[in-house]
Amino acid sequence: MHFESFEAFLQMGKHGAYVWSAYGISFVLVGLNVALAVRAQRQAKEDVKRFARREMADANKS
Amino acid sequence: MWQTLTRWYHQWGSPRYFFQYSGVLLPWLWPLAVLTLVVGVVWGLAFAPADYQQGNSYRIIFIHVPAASAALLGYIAMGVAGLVGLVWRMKMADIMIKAIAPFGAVLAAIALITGAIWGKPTWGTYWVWDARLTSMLLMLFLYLGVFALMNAIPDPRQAGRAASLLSVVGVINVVIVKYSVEWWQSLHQGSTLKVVGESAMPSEMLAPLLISMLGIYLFFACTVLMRARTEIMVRERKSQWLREVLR
Amino acid sequence: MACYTAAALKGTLVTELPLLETTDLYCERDDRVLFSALNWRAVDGEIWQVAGVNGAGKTTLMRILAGLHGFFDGEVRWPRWLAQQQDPRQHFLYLGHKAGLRDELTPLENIRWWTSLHGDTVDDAKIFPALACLGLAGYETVPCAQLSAGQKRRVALSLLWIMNKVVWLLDEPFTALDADGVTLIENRLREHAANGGLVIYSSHHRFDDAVRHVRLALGEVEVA
Amino acid sequence: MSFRATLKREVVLAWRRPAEIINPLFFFVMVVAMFPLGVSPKADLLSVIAPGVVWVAALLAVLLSVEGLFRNDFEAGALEQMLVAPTNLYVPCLAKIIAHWLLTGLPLVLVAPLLGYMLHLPEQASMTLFLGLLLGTPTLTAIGAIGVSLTVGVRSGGILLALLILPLYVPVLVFGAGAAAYAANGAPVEGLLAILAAMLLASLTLAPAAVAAGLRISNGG
Repeated sequence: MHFESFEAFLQMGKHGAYVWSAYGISFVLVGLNVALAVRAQRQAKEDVKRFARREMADANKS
Repeated sequence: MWQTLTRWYHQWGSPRYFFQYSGVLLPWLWPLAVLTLVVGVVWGLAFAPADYQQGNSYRIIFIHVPAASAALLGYIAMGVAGLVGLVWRMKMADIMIKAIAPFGAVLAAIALITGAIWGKPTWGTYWVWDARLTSMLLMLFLYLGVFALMNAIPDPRQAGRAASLLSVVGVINVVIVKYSVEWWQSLHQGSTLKVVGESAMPSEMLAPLLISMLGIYLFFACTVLMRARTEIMVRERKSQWLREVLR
Repeated sequence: MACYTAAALKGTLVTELPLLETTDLYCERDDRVLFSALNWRAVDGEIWQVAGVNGAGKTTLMRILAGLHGFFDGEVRWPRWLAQQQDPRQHFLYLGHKAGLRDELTPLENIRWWTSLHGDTVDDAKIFPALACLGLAGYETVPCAQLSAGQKRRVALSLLWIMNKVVWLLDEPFTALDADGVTLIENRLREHAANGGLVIYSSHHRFDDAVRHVRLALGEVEVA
Repeated sequence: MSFRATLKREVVLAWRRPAEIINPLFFFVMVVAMFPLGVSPKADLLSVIAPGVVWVAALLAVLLSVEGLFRNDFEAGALEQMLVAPTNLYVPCLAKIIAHWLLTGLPLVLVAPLLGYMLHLPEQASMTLFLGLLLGTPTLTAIGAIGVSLTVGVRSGGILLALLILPLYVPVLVFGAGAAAYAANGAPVEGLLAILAAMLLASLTLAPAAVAAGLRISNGG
């Protein structure tokens, strides 16, 4: 471990703000992106199922 | 060798095969990607030695360089997918472009933002018209261009093909843009302080960098596979095989 | 259903081959199936009408035949030219939904440009009688902006007299035409079919019982 | 054959609608005239930014004028005739690009030295500015035509076109304005003009193929 203590690790010798803000923003952006992708996937899966149900309903009706 | 390649090409070219096998692959790939990325970043942040010139601010490199190289690789991959899509009219190629573009744009934005933040302690200002930052900015614009075109065209297949052509044209230009920006920089400022020469890095810094790069590539691959599956579900939602697989 | 591929065609006499053959043609547009399993074979000397309610996909089918629209499943093949390794588009004459005239140009300039696209130089000696036959004598050098919709359609249709192409793909040829304009075009279509041409037109108007039709009814297809 | 006919047709079309030639020219002059008002009228400052200002203005003028390249043909249905024709689509596309440059790009190039003079551009640089634009504007038209072929069917084409094409204009701008700046300092510019010429040849040979593919795609192909 390069730093003596956890505080030193956070401070990173007066560069802490820059390092952590850079990583923070990157993490937020990546997280947002993955979350959107997961939501889109779930939505698409719902669509397929809904479409199948609707088709089943039409089939029984006719 | 050539048979396996063409067999692979035809297998992975069909949405159905792609969907099933990516389904098998993803549960393994996600933990591996996250693990590699975390190891690389934590190693770089906590255990790598400080830089004698810049102190600890150089640690941003462990996210800046991987993001920048992944964004570039993503764009080149889109160009290749575009070419395949146009020349052999392969369905999966358009889907891949739609899958790569979002995360590629995010990575380009990350590279830009982290580069700017890193510039503050090093050069004293957030934005310097440095060759690498400028070409990353243009890379972001190229990504946004592909995005804007895909959303502007209603029909998904036509949008996919238009994006393919734009990616191919864009890839040819990305190389020219890079060199012209490099030359432009030497015209106006002479060579600025090289932020950190990759090759000149001591091994304790290079190791975490390579691992976090691998982590970002794996992470990129996972999101691409996931988005491609989503796009397949959208396009093939009426097909029978999809219902069996999802039941 | 014999499926024609270049290899299989080696033996057969070229003239016996059909001009057009589609094998289970399927097309959908924003989630609606326009037509599916369309198996259609057309030989020379026939007139085909593509019929169907509005939005049934008539124009899309015409554009698929002309090679403009590429998003469909199934096969569209022109076996005769496939056997002779020719580009079928050399034998097409396609008139689209819109007249295709630029208003700033005169009929003469428009026609000259169209014919140049097909590579054959057509001298005025062929253009003027065609326009005269369509009742456009004297309008040859008037900018199309000053022509009525019917006259513009006639300028476009003048290609039927000027160009000699085997396959005619006409999308709604009778729109904006008056009564004698319609009969004029009907006779021309019959004449073309009589000497071995193939006419495929999309319209609600069926002018002859000898005309065969492809009816698109929101998914189902009837070929008679 | 269709090359000459398309070229002649474009010239006649432009002759019948002179606005298409004059508007980009007015736009070009007006944009350049904005800079002394916006920045400062002092000669020493203006002469430094002159090459860049003239080039950016020319670039925007070409971008705006190229937008209408296929729009009228698309709306009239004439574009379909081009797509259906058996002759290779490459040829009419090349003809349209060249005709469009002759009608809108060339006037810009002829006016540029005058505008350079207005911005106190040093004397020895105006010839390089002229040559640079002479080599650069056709490249800009060709690259712009690729973007237009993709957005011809789209309603909000203008802004979208700029978003697609401006990043691709950067190399031409960098070397063009760079050449004029070099010349202003008396440095040799042959190398830079050679690069511009190379870009011109590359874009004139490759762009029509991309434009043809783009037109087929945006017409449902």
